[in-house]
Order: sequence, then C-alpha cells, then structure tokens
Amino acid sequence: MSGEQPLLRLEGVSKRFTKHLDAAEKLVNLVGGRRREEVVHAVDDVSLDVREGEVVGLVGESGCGKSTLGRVVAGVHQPSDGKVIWRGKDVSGLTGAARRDALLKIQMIFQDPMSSLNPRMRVADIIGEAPRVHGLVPAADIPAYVDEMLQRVGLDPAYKTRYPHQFSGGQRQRIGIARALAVKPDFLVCDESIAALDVSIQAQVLNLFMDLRTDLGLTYLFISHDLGVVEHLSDRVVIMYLGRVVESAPTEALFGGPNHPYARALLDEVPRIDRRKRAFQPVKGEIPSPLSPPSGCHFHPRCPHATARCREEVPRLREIAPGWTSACHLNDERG
Amino acid sequence: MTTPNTQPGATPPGGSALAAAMPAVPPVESPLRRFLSDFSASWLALLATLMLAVIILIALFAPWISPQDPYDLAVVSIFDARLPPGSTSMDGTTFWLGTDGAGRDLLSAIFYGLRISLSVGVMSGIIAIIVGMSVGLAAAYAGGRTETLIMRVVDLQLSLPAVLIALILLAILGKGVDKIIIALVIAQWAYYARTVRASALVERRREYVEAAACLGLGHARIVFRHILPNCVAPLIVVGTVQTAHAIALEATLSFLGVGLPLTEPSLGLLISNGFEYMLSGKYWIAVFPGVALLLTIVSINIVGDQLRDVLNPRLQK
Amino acid sequence: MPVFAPPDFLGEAPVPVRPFSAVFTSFAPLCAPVERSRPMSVFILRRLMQSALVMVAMAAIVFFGMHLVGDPVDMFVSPDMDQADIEQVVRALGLDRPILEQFWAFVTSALQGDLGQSFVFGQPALGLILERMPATLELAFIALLMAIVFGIPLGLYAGLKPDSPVSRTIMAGSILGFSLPTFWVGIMLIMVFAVMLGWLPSTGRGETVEVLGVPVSFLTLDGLRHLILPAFNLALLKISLVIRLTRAGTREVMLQDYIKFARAKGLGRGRIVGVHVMKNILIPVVTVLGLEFGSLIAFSVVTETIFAWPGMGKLLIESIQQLDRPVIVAYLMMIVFLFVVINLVVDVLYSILDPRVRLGDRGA
Amino acid sequence: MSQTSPVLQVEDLQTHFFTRAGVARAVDGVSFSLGRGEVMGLVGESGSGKTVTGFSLLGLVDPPGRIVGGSIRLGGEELIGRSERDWQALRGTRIAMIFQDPMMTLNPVLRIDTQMIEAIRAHAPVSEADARERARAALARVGIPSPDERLAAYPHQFSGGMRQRVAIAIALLNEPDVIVADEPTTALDVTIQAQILYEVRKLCAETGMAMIWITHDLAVVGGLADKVAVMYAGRIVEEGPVDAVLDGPLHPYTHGLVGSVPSQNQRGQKLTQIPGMAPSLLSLPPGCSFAPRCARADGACAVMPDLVGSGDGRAMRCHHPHLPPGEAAGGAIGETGRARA
Amino acid sequence: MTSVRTPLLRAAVAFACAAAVSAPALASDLRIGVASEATSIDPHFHNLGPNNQIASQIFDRLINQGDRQQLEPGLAVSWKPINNTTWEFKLREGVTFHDGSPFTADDVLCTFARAPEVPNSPASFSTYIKGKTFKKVDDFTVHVTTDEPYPTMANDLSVIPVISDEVGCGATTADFNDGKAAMGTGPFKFVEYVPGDRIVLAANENYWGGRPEWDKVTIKPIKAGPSRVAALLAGDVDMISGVPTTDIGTLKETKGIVLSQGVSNRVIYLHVDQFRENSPFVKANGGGDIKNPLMDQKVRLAISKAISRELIRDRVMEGLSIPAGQLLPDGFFGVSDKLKPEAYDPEGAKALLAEAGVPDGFELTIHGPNDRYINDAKIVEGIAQMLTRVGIKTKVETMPRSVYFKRASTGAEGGLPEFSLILVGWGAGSGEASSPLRSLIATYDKEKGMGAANRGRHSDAKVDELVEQALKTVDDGKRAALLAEATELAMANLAIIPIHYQVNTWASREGIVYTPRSDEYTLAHYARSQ
Repeated sequence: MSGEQPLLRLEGVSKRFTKHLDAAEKLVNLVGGRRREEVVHAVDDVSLDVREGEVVGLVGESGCGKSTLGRVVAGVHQPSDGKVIWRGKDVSGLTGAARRDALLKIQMIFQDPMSSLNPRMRVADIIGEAPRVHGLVPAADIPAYVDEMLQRVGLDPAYKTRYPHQFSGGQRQRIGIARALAVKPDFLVCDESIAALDVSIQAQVLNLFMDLRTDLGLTYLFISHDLGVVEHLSDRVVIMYLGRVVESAPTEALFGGPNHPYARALLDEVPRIDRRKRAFQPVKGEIPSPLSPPSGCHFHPRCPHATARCREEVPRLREIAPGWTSACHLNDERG
Repeated sequence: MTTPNTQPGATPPGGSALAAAMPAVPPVESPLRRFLSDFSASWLALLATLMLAVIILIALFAPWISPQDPYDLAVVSIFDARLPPGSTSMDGTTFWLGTDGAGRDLLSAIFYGLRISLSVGVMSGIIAIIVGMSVGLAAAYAGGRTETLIMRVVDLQLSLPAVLIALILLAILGKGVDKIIIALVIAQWAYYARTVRASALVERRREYVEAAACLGLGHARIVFRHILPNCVAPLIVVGTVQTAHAIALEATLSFLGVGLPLTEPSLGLLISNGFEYMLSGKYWIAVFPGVALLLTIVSINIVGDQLRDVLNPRLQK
Repeated sequence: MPVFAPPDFLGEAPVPVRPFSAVFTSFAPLCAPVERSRPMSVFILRRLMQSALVMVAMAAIVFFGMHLVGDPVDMFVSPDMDQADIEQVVRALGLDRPILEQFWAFVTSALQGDLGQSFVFGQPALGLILERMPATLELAFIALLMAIVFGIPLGLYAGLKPDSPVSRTIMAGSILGFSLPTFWVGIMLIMVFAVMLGWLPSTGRGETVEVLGVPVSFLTLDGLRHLILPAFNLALLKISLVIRLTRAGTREVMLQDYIKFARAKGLGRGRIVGVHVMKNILIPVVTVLGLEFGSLIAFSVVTETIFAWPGMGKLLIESIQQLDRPVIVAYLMMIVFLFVVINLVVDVLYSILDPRVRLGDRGA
Repeated sequence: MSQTSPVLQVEDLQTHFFTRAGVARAVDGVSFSLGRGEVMGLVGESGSGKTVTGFSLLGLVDPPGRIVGGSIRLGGEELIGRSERDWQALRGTRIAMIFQDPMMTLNPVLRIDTQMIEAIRAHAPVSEADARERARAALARVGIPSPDERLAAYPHQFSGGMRQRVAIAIALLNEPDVIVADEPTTALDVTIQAQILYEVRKLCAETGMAMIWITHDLAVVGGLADKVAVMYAGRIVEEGPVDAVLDGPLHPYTHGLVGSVPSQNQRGQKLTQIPGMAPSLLSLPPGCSFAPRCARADGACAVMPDLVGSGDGRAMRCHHPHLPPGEAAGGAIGETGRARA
Repeated sequence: MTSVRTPLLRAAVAFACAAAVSAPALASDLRIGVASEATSIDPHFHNLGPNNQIASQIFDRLINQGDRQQLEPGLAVSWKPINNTTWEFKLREGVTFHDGSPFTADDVLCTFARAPEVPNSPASFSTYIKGKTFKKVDDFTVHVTTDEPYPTMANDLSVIPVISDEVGCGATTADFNDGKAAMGTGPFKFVEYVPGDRIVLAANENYWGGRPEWDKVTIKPIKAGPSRVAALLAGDVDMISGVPTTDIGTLKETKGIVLSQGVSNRVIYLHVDQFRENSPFVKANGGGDIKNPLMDQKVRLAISKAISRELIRDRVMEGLSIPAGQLLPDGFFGVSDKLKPEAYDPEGAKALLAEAGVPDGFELTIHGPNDRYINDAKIVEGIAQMLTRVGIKTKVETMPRSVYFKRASTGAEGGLPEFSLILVGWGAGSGEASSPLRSLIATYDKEKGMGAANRGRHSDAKVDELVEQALKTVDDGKRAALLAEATELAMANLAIIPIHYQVNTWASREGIVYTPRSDEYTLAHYARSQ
C-alpha cells in the first residue's frame, strides 16, 4: 500500500443482528429448553481501504453482507465491532459538527427507485431539505441550488414541483443522486443502484456516475451483484461471501484470473454476451443461511477443493500479490 | 387509477446526453389531487360524503338551526310530551318530527343528539389518534424492549373487546360526555397505535428513511416529516371506521344505561328512550333518531370503505 | 375500481406481499393481532405469563376502581333497616375493612380458585358465571357458525365478481350490517319476527337438554326457535365482517402469481377457487373469526339484555347495575382467561392452516 | 432446423388492454415460429409486451386485457377463439409456463405433492399413486435431492432456486410441447442462476421441448437460446439466430441494447446508451415507435416499417438498419412470406 | 293527543292478537314475565322484593299480607298481646309442608333463629327479629316477648317466611337454590330454578287455603320493559308485571289483553336539604354562593306549589299515579285523612319565593335515579321544568341507582348526603305509616336507629316524640292517631315534598285476571282464570 492516507478505512468492522430471548424463552431454557439467541453476522471482521478518487466494487450474492457493509460505511448502521476511519479519524469518536460533516461527506445511492424517495415530498424538498437544514446553502439560494443539482443529474428543473410517483425509474434514480450530491459529498456508496433499472436506462445512469466522478472527483464504493458492471466501473474489486471478504484485487488482475475458488465460480458463472455457450459445471449447492453459516471457511461445503482444514479453520485474508489479497487455505499449500 | 407510464421526460440540459421523447408538461399531480380523483370515482362514496357533510353541518350549527333548545327547561314542556310528527304546541310551534317523552321537539333533539354523538365520536377519535399515534410511532422508532413492552400492552388491550372495556370503565367513571370520551379513548387508542406502528415499521425500513439518516437529518425530523406523513393514509382509514364504531359504541353504551346522562341525549340515548315507546305506537320517538344514527354511521362507513380502496397501497399504483 | 394489468405491462414488478398480512392490514381495525412465534411451548408460556399479568392488573384496576363508585350496601338494604342493621351488613360483607386488606384477601383466595361471593346471590361468583357460561357460549358459537355459513359464500362471490350488481348489493348489505347498532337490530328483530309475524319467541332460552352435563338448547326444537333471533342478532356484524374479509382475501389471492400459475397448469376454476383460493383465505378468516369470538362474547352483553338470554353477559350488566363487585371482578377474570384460551386455540388453528407458521419460518 | 413444421406458429398476435385511460396495445402484431426443441429468447425491457405475449400464448390474459387478433397455432391447431375449457385442457399439457418470482409461483399453503399431483390429474385419469410417482420423477429430473421427502414439503421450506426448480418440474409434468419461461432466473443469485440455466439446457436437449425464454438479459439469452426476438413497444423489432443478432445487431434498438452492456465496452469508457425512455403504450408515437430515441430516425420513420426478413433467418423492422459494411440497404434483404403489413 | 300509528304497528298488534289466541297455553299453566329476578330461593337470604315475591308463593308467614298489605291469618290463626311485652300466636293446625311433614311451633322457632343469621346475606331479616324472644308454649302456641311494648309485632312477623325445621333450618342458601331445602307450606311447590331464565312452581295439592288454580307456574325474568310487553304480545308469557306506562295505551286497545292496576305503597317524593347553610347544589343566580333557601319552609312550600302533580300524572305517568299529600295512600294504617296533595299554584309559588326573599329565584340542581322508580328520570325532568317556570333555574342530573344512592346518602364530606334536592321513593313494607315516619322524617340518629333514610336531615323534636311514642303504643287506635298527627306535623313543615303514589300495572292475556297488590308483588295465586 502506498503511504498516502486512505480516504476511508475500515478496520475489523463487524455488524451483528441479534434477536434476544424474551422472558418466556429464558424460562423454557431453565426447564431444559434449547432456545438460543439468533445472531446474524451480516458483516464479519472486514477491513478495507478506499483511496481518494478510487472506485471500489463490492461484489457478492444475496446474504453476503455487502449492503450491510455499505450502510455501515454510510453511517446508517453503527458497526458492532471495529472502526470506520474517515480521513484518518475514527467516525465513532467524532461529535457534533465534525461528526455531521463526516456523515454528510459519505452519501448513499439506493437500489429501489420506488422506495428511496419519500412519496409525500416534492422533488424540490427532497433535494433541498438537507442543505437547508444543515445550512449548507443560504435559504434564499435553495431554489437555485436545487435547479443546479437537477441539471447536474440531467433533469429539467421545471419538474421540481413534482412528486416522485410522476417520474420513471431512471429519473427517480437521478433524483436520488441529486439528493446525495446536494450535501456536497466526497464519497458515494452505490448499493445496487442500477439493479432495478432497464438495460438501456442502466447505461444512462452508469454514464452519469462516470461523469460525476470526473467532474466532481468522487470516490465510490460500488456495490453490485452484476460483475459486468463492476468490471466496467471499478478500479478494485472486493468479493464477499457470507459476511466475509474472500478476495480483493485490482479489477484487471481479478478478471484475469481470480484466486479464491468462490471468486472463480462467480466469474465463470456469470452469463456474458461475449462468452456464449460455454460448457461448464456450475458450482453445486445453495447459499447457506447467514443464521447458521458453515464452520471454517464458509465456502467449504460448495468448494470443489475443500479439505478437512477448510472445515475447521477460518482462512485469513493474505496478500498473494501486491494489492491482491485472498482468503483461501489453498494459497498456503501453494507456498 | 392513474395512467401507467405517463412520466415526464427528462430534458437534455447542456452536455448531458439525454435526448428525450418529451411529452408536454402535465399538470402537477399532487398526492391530494390524485387521491381526490380516485376517491370521486364512486358515486356512492360521493353521495355518502355529501350526506356526511350535511350531517356535520347540522351538528355544528345545531343551536342556530334547531327550532327549539331542547336543553332549555323553560322552553320544553311536558305538556307537549309524545306529540306525533306535525303537531303544534300550545304556543304554536310545529314539531315536524313530533316530541319525545319529556316534550322535547324531536327534530331539535336529533340535531343536538347528532352534535353530541358526532362530537363524542370525533373527539374520542382525535384524542385516541393522538395517543395511539404517539405510542405507535414511539414503539416503531424506538424498537427493542421499549417496542416490545408497548406492543405487549397494545396486544393485551386489543384482546379485550372495546365494548367490554368501555362498559367497565363507565361503570367505574359514571356518566357524562367527558367520561364516555375517556372510555372510548381508552378502548380505542390501541387500534391506532397498532396501525401507526405497523405502517411506521414498513416505512422505517424504506430506503428514503435511510437516506434521511444518511443526510444527517435529526430523529424528530425523520419521524415527523418523513415517516409520519406516510403513515397517515392507514390512519385515516382506521380513523373513519373507528369513529363510526365509536358513535355506534356510544349509542350501545347509552342504551345499556352506562353512557350519557339523560339530559345530554345523544342519538343512542334518544333511541334508547324511544325503545320504551316501541310497542306503544309512538314510533317516531325511536325511529327518527335511529334513522339519523344509521345515516351517520352508514355514510361514515361508506366513506371509510372508499378511503380504504383508494388508499390501499396494494391496490394503488 | 382499480384496473389491473399484468406486472410487465405496468412497468413495475408487484411487491410480493403475503396474502395473510395483506388481508390483515386491510382489516386492521377489525381484528386484533396475534403474536406469531415459532415454537409452541415458548409461545404458550409467553401467552400464559402475559395473561397472568393482565388478570392481576385487571383484577386490581377493577377492584380499586369499583370501590370508588357507589356503595353496594345502599343497593341491598331494605327500607326498614336502621343504621345498626346497615352497619351489620357492611361488616358481614367485609366492606368495613381497609381496601388494601380487602384486596389482599381477594388475591389470596383468588389464588386458591375462590373469586369471592356474590353480594347479590350469596353464591361463589365464579360458580354463578360458570353456571351462565354455557348459554353465552352456545349463543356465540351459533352466531359464529352463522357468520361462516352466510359470510364465506357471499364474500367469495363478491370477491370473484367484484363488479357484478349482485356483488355490489352484497357489499352494500355488509356496510349496512356493519353500521346497524346491535341493540337496534335486536329490537327490530323482536318487533318483526316475534311480535308482527309471531314466528319465533321473543325472549328467553327455551327448552334445554343436557349434553355431558352442560345444558344446551340447540338440540330441541323449542330451544332452537329461541336461539335463532338472538344468535342472528349477534352474528349480523360478524357476517358483514366475514363477507368483507373473504372478499378482500379473495381479491388479493386472485391476483397472486400462484393463481395464475395454477391456471397455467390447466386447473379448472372449481379447483382453483375451492382449493387454492379457499385455503388461503381461510387462514385470515379463521384467525379473525377466532379472535372475534371474544367480541361475540362481549357483545352478547347487549343481545342477552334485549333477548333476556340467561347468559353471563346479562349477569354482568345486572351486576354492574347492582354493584355486585365480586361478580364483576370474577367476570372479567373469567373473560380474560377465556380470551387467553381462545387466542391459544386460534394460534393453534392458525398454525394448522398456515404451514409457514408450523415449522419455523425460515424462508424470509 | 425448420424442415419439420413448427411446433408453435404465432401470426400477427394482438393483445390490447382496455383501460380507463385508453387502449394500451401491449402486443401489437407479434409473429414468430418455434420448431421442436428450439429455444427462443424473447428479449425486451419493461413494458415492451414480452410478458403479455407469454400470457397470450396460454390464453391467460385477464380483463381488461384481451387478445384482439392474430393467430396462435400449436402443432397446427388454431388456439385463438377456443373456449376456456379447451384452453384449460391445453395448458399444462401442450404448453406450460414458468413465472418470474419463484417465491410467488407456488401456493404457499399447499404441499408440493398436492400442487404437482393436481397438475397431472387435471388432465388425465391417473391414480394418486401413479401421479405421485410421476411427480417424484419430475423433481428428480430437475435436480432436486431426495425428492421423496421434498414432495411432502411446503414451498416456504425451499430456497428460491429450489422453488424455481419445482416450478420447472411442474411445467414438465405433462411433457408439453412448449414451455414459456418468463424471466425465471431474474430473481436468483448468479451461482443459482447458473445451475438453473445448466439444468434447463440439459432438459431441452433431452426432451425436445421447445422453449420461449422471456428475459431482459441479453447475456442469458446468449448462453441459452438458439434464436432471439427483440421486442420494443409491443412489436418484434428484430429476430434471428442468437449469434448473428448479438454479434451484428441490425435494428438500432438492438444495436443500442447490445452496446449498453458494459462488457461490450472498453472498461472505464462511457457506455453506448439509448437516450430517452420507453414510450407509454397508451400514447405510442406514430410510425416507428423507436424513432424518438433513434439517432438514425428521419422522415421515413413516420411510417411504421414492416418486419422484413433476410435469407439467413433474420428479420427486422427498420427503415435504417445497421447493415454490415459492404451491404447496401435492401441488397440482401428480400421480402419473405413471414413479413406482414 | 292524537293517536297516529303506522301500519306496521297496527299489523303488530293484529298479529299479536292472533298469536295470543292461537297459542294459548294449557289452561292450568301460568307463565309470568316479571321485571326483576329473584336472587335466591332461600327465603331468608335477602329481604328484597323479587325474593319475597317468590318466597310468598312457596312459603307461608305467620301472618300473611293481603292485597293492600292488610294482615291476614297465615300460619297463625290468631295473635294478640297478652301483656305489655308479650304477644301470643296461635298456630294453624293440620298444615303440612310440601314434603308431607306437619307444621308445628318448632318450625316457627327455628325459622326465627335462622332468618337473621344467613351467611353472606346482603340484607337479612334481623331488623324484624332483633330484640324479640320466641318461646314455644305448646306445639301450636308461641309467645314472643320484647323489652318494651312493641305494637308492630304482627307487621314485623308478616314479612318472614316460615321454613321447615327438618329440611330448612340447617340448610344453606345453595340447598334452597337447588330445591333440596325449598320446602314450605305455601300454595306452590318448588320445581326448578334456572338462574337468569326461570323459576318453575307446581300447585300444592294440599294447601290449607285450598288447591291453587294453576298446576304449573313458570316465572321468567324479562328485564327490559318493551321485551316484556313483546313477550306477552307474542304469547310467550300469559301475564307480565310492571307494564311500562308507555305501553299501557296500546295494551288497553289490544284485543285479548287485559290490564289490572292498583296503587302501590310506594310514595315518590323530594328530599330537601334542610341542614346546611351552604347547600352544594344551590347557587345564587349567576352561580355565586347563597344561604341555603331550602331551609325556609316558604321556599319548600313554593316548590311544592310549583309542581303540578296532575301534569306529571297525565303526561309522564300516563295517568298511572295518584298525586300525594303524605307518606302513604289513603286507607293505609296511620295515614291522615286531613292531608290533601298540594294544589298546583305557580303564582302562589312565586309569591312565596318573593316572601322568602328570593323573588328572582335561584339556581338549583335536582338529582334523581334513572333506573329505580317508574319514569324516575322523566319525573325529575318534569319537576325541573316546572321549577324553572317559577324562577328556580333548575338543572337535572340523573344517574343509575348504583351511583345515586351512595351519593345521596353519604356522598359529601363526613358521610353526609351530597345533594340539595333529590327524588326518592319509599315503599312501606309493613304497610304502616310508622315505616316512613321512622326512616324518612324522624331526626337522623344512629343510636336510636331513627331517620336512617332521612337524606334531607329534617329534624323536628315534636315529630320525633310523636313517632317514638307511637312505636310504643300497642293500642291500634291510639297509635294510628299518633302517626297521623306526626304526619300532619311533618307535612306542614314540608319535611319532604310528596309527589305521587305509584300505580302498578299488570297485563295478562284475556281469561286471566290479576288482583293488584300494593306491595307490587306478582303472586301466581292472585291471578285467576275466568
């Protein structure tokens, strides 16, 4: 890693969701019942650096914790363990204005263009609310500022008195982006931000993201299950499986030859327009429930190379090449 | 229903490469306007709304439009008791709907009775909404043990029928408009709490709430400006139905003799008084207040029904 | 009426909503919620703990509340008694003791199953209630039966053909049935069927026969004749409720993908409505009806008063009027207990009907 | 491929929705044919009419929608105008369908065996035991482990991928000639989608069923289908063998669609994009519906172009197609019998 | 008043007749709908009208009360004082209980031993028994001794049902309810008691007074007045008690229904706060405090004059009341023949108010029950109207008796009555003027047991003296004179303001005639078929 301070650093971040036992369940346990607290390790000890101006793609299937991680980064969830360090400062240690600024600098673009906009608010209020509340823009300038934001995302300011339901999916997503941009962020967490859009609209929004990156120097954490999109956009790709990072590598390196068996399976199995009719054997089995993940390496029940060790020992992420880490015991054997 | 796919186009401002099929800018369709157009799709609902409006106006202006002040004992005379519709009193006033057992002009008594029935229903509704809404929102937003505790209380309360709760409360509290409002509020707040909590829970999980948190907006702002307005629709539906319930409940309680005092006759009490005359041929004493009560409750329920259809998120797109 | 187009046509995939919750929320004001949890044992235990709490709370509130109102002795004494006689009655009923002491005495004996003696009847309050309970339960059960027998077919029809004139009539009728206050309907029923037409008796319970030691009236012709009017009076509201629930449920279910899938399998309409739709709507209907059974018992207070039906609702009203505190408190304890039982039964029924509940719902 | 008569022949199918806001021509003159064992990808964005086309093929269009014209011939038999009873007999036996959301296609309160057995017994007087055996076999065929146990399970006890397999098994039960699959893998994870695609490809090869795979994902079609039809605003704008279409799209819309897939672009470069958005079916522009979004559009596009076929099984509906270099407009493309005004 | 009736009601009546005619019960069966239910079959459990009513049919008393509560020989054929403090009762011979066992003095002794001691009794008969010593002289003679001369001995003993020594005296209330101990000498035998639904009796073939006419009597409690009427019209019962005044007009015109009416021993009257300088519900015009004008006899008289008892009778009671000028209707023991109801005289009332220094009246709240007496709330309203018309601005507050009586008796601080002007009723169970005089008029005195229900706290030493004297005077003539004198004195002072005596109505299907009773009881053996 370069000595340059990363814009955002995650240190051993975990997020657990726990369903506690109530009095009745405890009582049942007293008389020999076996009720346990249900704990979901949505994110399990994830460390990650994002440098200024970088686009990091976060990839994984459902239940892998990528969305939760994104929300921890964006400050929507507090991590159960670990630190989120923004420009060298632990966010949880910040208070007052500093905390608010750190919060505002990281914004999130959501998946569902239907539910990410408050249906009872006009577009102008959706975009203008936060700058007004935080006093980022003088109250008198808010209308002009909203117009500017709308134009930046390619919408006609004439529509700002509308309500979200009067827009198409793609347009709503643009409104969501304008809302985030209105608080002048440095870092955008895009959580499946184009997954719900039609193919032709996806391209439009992706292009908008790329424009914004060049125009505003934004840094992205781009969360997606769509490997093609991630490959196209990211400088670096992080692959998660059941709450853990299994591999992290520069995009080209990863797509050139993934190291972790799961990453390999994932990359192989994505249908691609340029690789048709390949005969392959899909990876077997289902994604286990995050409520009771397999022991050791979470991937071992589905892994064609699994050994006894994989069942018992959790593989650590280790650097296999500069800037390329992978969590697989096989790497140890190879040397 | 609104037309699908009528979306305003995006304009290509400056450099952004967005050519667009540009429909003419349609009028701004606010949720309210959309709601109104959906609501008025049913003529029955419109009729009921009209009827309700008339009833409310009568209730509001009862003191000014009633031929007689049925509470003024200097005017009411038992000389005029139980006169049939259309009779005239000693001093020449006509009782269009007859008089009751105490010599009150029934038309005036119905107007005032409407006033009392409606105000009992509406007042208890409003207070119960405020209480229920606060509790429900608090539960949904606080989560955890607070929520569990609150919802347990709500569940427990809901497992006992309102009529029973009100009956016992009134047995303890005694009669009176204030007492019955208290009883109805206690009997009904839990419905609102549950409704608000249910929709607040749904709303709280929506991404716009996360977005608001992300934008650093305060808890109060998120709860009251973002979540609450989106919980209003089910609240309105439940509110109308519960208000109709409250009115019927008050009538029932008054009938059972634990509701309102005789001197402040609601419609229910008027019917209850008329019940005594049911077999004596003096039908008007019970029938006319009964019709008024029925019209009130039916129109509220029809309005509520249409509201349910229009505001139901499942049927709405 | 909203227009439905296939999902693709609307440009939005429909949000999958479990039909149950959908129906439930659309009828939120009409039915109490049921806490659904996975293992039965914990569930039952939780219910029991809760209900024990309510029963204590209820007893305390009513006990202390009732002591603020009136003086039962005033209700009982005969005119010729002098002050000394009255005081003797007060002592005999234990009303001279401090209220906390009275409550403590009540609680300790309640724990031994003795809920006190009725002031008015001089009998154990619990016994009085149990004695009248079969009459009320019978009435409520028959009303429930009527609600199902009339409500489900009508609601099904209205849900399958929402725009037909017959359906509109059914729905208008259900709004009416909803809006008519029970007491008013009761009076009208007596007027028309007992007084005018003379077809059915106006009041009372009629002949009963004992089944397993419990007197029931539906097995004798006379009993049945006495039963019809009050049961219908009590059922009317629930018939409307069931119609609306069934209709809403049917409409909801008919829109589900699995109905379309069933059609794509080539199933006939009979099979789809009779099995696929029915089984789904039965879940909310049975659940809600189970919970409404409680409200049937509560509303029997009104019906029993009008029809002079010798059940426990009538006993309650009379006890309230006569300030027979032990009976009021005991009635409430019984009701809470009964509701606990009903809720449990409903939950068991629900879990039988809805497989998603039976075995820990892991899908979500 | 097309020597034998096609299993399914659709001609000028028109399905319209009569809404309060007007008539939506969800399917407006769709024609295609499908041979035995052939897999056709029906590609389009939301609102393009691909799902309605699928429903139309099974006679499952509900009011306010109605098939207003055209012809659907299944094994030579005309289906349009048949009674509901006839349709019922056909569905599930000759033509079956799989839906998008595996969570919603199975009735949550009925056991899997009930739902499978009823599908068999609705069409043939089969004994309960025989039907169960066939159901078991069908489950085994779609790769569901221990099918005996799974038969007695309820849908919620299956994962999404497994439910989709069950749905496929049900569609297979009566060995239909054609299966219409409406975005069956869209809701699934990548690795699970891969498994399903693998199974389906295998099944088609084994059984000789024809399949219409409705999707918005060109990549999936590329891996699965023999031929592809691209829909836009209720009409097929281009069709042809899958490789030919994906490698050399003729219609500007297809061209844009293929171009907007990231992997078709240089990494980090701006994607080719189709400007604007799909028009409302209630107010389609006159002439070519794509014209307002089309860079090549001109005055000629005010007239709706016909679907013109070329000799290599390709056809498209455009006045200004992207022809391969060297080919003059109209040179290689002649009129075929399939194209209709 | 014009009588307008809808076709519906006309039809109702027509059908009702048809029903009544078409479904006559067996001639020897009688089904009675009564307003209130007995709480027990145990005749000593609760001294309460409905209970006594049932008991009167199964059990006899030493002395029975006739339809006007006149004393008639019951199980005692004669009674007389044999000295100042001893009464001798000669018992009827040859009487048997329903189980066939003979009636003797032992039964009487055990009855009076049990009656005051019933566990859980909310109001026992001890009032009538305390201070009395019972002695068996022989099998058919009993002596009762008291410390003081005790003139109302016969009245007291006319309320206590006699039970059987063998099965009754050791029995619990529950034993009576399930019939085991319900063994009397009365005209009817106990058959069945279904609480809340019915009590069934059968004729006592061996009744000493002759076999009753009805083989089987079913008594059904039907609380709601209209339901009771409906039950009669529908032919579900043959006779009902407590016909609501509102339905009397209709029933009168209904073919196949006959009514019987009789004045009751119950006087409806106003108690007036006469002991507080500041009465809580009396205010000056405009709401300020005022010295309690009700303490002025003139104001009380003005109130009495302001009330038109005739109007209340005609418009509220539908003719079913008798304007009252004293405590008991004419003909009862100890009433004064000089007292007449106060005539309606609003001008006189106004003049009296002016004389009393309140020419413009004052503000007043009148309280009353709404579920106790016939049309109670309506009477209160009518009175309020009339008072308002003479300048006393009157508000009305009515409440259920469960709340009302406590507040009326002890609602204010220190256990004092809470209200200023209240409507109450008093039924003299013994049928003597001594009953209301002692409880309502005499000075409130816990020690002496006087004025227990004196909620106005009227106090007049002269009246007290007369009453006390009367209660020790055994000679009937002298006693009656003393009581009448006390009554006159109290009425002159307006200790209470009497309104009217209730008139009770029974309705039965044609062919059954009921002899009305002043104690309001509905007894099967008072119903005769024609």
